[in-house]
Amino acid sequence: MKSTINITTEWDIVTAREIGRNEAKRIGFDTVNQARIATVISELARNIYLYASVGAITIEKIECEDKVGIAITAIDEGPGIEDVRKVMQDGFSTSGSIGAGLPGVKRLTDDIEIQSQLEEGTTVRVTKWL
Amino acid sequence: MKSTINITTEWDIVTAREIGRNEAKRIGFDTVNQARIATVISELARNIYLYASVGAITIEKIECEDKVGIAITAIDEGPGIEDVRKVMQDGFSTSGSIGAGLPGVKRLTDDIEIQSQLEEGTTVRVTKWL
Amino acid sequence: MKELKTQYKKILVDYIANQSERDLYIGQNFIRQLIQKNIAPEEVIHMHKQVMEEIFPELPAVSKRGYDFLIEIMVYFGLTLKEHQILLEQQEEMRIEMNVAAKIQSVLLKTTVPKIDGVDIGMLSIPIRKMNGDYVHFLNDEENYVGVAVTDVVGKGVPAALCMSMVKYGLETLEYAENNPSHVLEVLNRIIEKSVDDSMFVSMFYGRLDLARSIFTYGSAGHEPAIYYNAVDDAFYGLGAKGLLLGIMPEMKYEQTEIPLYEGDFIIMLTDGVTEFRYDDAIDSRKIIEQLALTYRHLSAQKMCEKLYEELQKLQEDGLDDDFTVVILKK
Amino acid sequence: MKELKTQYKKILVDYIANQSERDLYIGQNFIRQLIQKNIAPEEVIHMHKQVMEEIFPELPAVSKRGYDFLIEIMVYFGLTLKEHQILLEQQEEMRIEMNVAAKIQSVLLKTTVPKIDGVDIGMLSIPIRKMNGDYVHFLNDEENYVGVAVTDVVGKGVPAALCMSMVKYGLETLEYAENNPSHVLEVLNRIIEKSVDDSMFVSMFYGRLDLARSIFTYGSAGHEPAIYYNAVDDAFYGLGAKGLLLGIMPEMKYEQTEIPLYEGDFIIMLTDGVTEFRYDDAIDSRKIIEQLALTYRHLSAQKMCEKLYEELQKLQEDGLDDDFTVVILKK
Ligand SMILES: [Mn+2]
Ligand SMILES: [Mn+2]
Ligand SMILES: [Mn+2]
Ligand SMILES: [Mn+2]
Repeated sequence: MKSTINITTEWDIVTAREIGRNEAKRIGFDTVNQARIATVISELARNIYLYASVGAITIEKIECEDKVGIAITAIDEGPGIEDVRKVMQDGFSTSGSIGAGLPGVKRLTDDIEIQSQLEEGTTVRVTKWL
Repeated sequence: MKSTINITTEWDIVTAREIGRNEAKRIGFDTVNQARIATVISELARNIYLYASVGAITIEKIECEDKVGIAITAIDEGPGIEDVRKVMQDGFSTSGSIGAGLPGVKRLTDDIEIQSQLEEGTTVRVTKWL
Repeated sequence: MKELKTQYKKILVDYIANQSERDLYIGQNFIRQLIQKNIAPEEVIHMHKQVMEEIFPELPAVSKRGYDFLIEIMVYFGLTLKEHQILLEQQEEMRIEMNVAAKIQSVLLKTTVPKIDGVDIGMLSIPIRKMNGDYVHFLNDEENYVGVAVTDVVGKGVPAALCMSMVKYGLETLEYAENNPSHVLEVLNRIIEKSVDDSMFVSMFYGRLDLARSIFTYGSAGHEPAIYYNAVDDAFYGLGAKGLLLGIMPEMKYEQTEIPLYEGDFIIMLTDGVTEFRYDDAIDSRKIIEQLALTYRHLSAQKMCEKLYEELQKLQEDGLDDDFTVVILKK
Repeated sequence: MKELKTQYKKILVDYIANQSERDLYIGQNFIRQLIQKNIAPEEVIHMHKQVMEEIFPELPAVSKRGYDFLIEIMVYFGLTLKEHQILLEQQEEMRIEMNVAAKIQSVLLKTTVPKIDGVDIGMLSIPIRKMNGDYVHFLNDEENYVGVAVTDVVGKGVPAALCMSMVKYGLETLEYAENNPSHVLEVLNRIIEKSVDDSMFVSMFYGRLDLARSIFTYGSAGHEPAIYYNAVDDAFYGLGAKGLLLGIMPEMKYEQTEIPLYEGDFIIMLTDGVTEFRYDDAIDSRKIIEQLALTYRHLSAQKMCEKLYEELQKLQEDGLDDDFTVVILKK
């Protein structure tokens, strides 16, 4: 299953969280990790809501050999991130811009991939294994 | 009221905590601050128990103009602290020595005074206002 | 705090009634603000307990005691969080310090390109971070010789920048431009081996041009080979050598090689930041540089350096990821 | 994790049964270990909820939902704690970097005391931290003049250390020992004003001894006055001047003064770390230094420096709290 939620209002963030949490539950994540996955979706969706006019969150179950997990992809057509490396550094205050919260998202997941082009948009894909 | 508890066994730490918590409650500290005061006593008493053979904790109510508070004094005849300044620096690992936990104690109280002489002992006095 | 409790109560009551995702989202946003206000986790649990008692007076004693226990143990999480706050401030201070340090360092390691009759020299050095880990030093005595050292320190940060001060210091003690490249490398190797940390190494290409005879003598300590263009052959050659990096072994010997320079010849000395770009694995990056050098060889040495930088930057997908230094010597 | 839950359950059950201080103590010790294992607060609340459900099956739904809410919001505390872990590692890395930097710096700023016929020079410089914020530089041309600069940077850390490299660099560009102190101070002031951060200042005492005429000429940029002992008068005089610190104003003028040196005279140049010790507020610290100097004046200049350090350290209650530098010039 693969769900895509367009993020335009704050309630879309809530919808994305809910779909993500339910998917995480189905996959078999425990309460704590369901909460973490919802948090990750929240952070990614908020970035879209606050800093990009157009964007969506995609949630899907992933399988790889004998592992299962969840992948969350956030694609937006926002301003882009000028220096991805800098945004991912810990301790740097990135609040108030498109990269806000990404270090946190990284810490809550197993893998994060970021592609960004200034004035074209950003794609963030994170995966978390069961 | 002023209570002094000699610290020789781990159970003396518990006694000191209990006396301190009750005194804190009488003075009017709320549950959270009672817990913090017990924690401070714990840290100070553990330092005595682990690193000094002889030492005591004194707990007393203090008053100053229109303020009331609690003062906790830890006196030991242990090895002393070589560099008080260094021990109080945050981020420095001081575990396994007489100064362990002192940065934490400082953060949980309003004021801390440390006097220490190598091979003679250490006196730590902390105060916390209501 | 009382206002916060009222807020918290409202959110929690809603959640308990509906268990909606919306309430969790609001709850998380609220806690984020509390964290910014430095509210400790034990305070949150305490607030939670109070609210639970208010909205549910028949809350069993067992639950209440459970909360008391949680408050007690959360004090340690709170402590760690407070320490975090302080570390963040310290980190910020250090960042400011580093900016000052970088500024001083850039003055200390400033290179002046000598102007000499009969040879055109250009140079460009672009640091990737605040402090440059590449360094170029010229030794010249105006009439007979000009020496050029192109160096790259393995490592980064303040120690690397200070290590470069060390290299500069060592080169300055040599004083004269007529020193043999092998001698220069041997002296520098000894200085760095002795005085710099074991984990710090420097690669160096050292070239000396005999102005009267137009002979270029060079040696290398583990450095990226220079690119030599021979106009008569219309061909490129790599100028490398087998020498180890400076700072590994105290008594290293370095070899040196001589080549004559004729009209139209040029030598491109560079650091690995110039060649290690990702573009197309099938094409050798040095070949691309050679191609660019041919295209722009009609320009001055300085302009050639700038064009090289410009064009290579375009080829880089994610921008440069090492200090970029190129020195061109044109006959 | 299951093992931890069993432990937690045991402690919590005991506490709920007895509410004893002992159980809280044990609980806190336990949580401290969990924190060291990087267990997040949301995991602790989750564990707490599970244990509560096990030991108290009739736990009301309201309570359960309350715990779910707590787990949700604690995720943000957990995040901050994880960030803390990473900052701690970074801090540790920086500490290692600083050690390397300090080592390099100490080589770069090493001072060699010149040996000159007819004048005895001693020097001692003890840093309070890893990097020395005091620096002494000698300029000498073997025959005619010897110049000595005693400097103290206002500020600390890496930028201060690099600022000293700047001072050294500036003094080296002067090359000759016969420069007038006022000229030296003016040149250094311009270099520092221009190239170093606005917040960084340096105090400097510069003295030059004309060896043939035995005349000592000195100037000072906001530096601690030197102590001059005149053997004929058997009296001490302070050698100060009104000049501002280096790096404040670009076009400062510095004055210079001459004194003749005779057999038995000596000059103690020092930094404020030598005079600013806390001993007895009623007694001037410079008087104590003079007293000590008289006591030990039969010793060599170097030995005098060492004795001064030794004795002053004894007088210090809490140990030194600034870099300590003293240079003695004995006729
Ligand atoms: Mn490098
Ligand atoms: Mn490189
Ligand atoms: Mn200083
Ligand atoms: Mn000083």
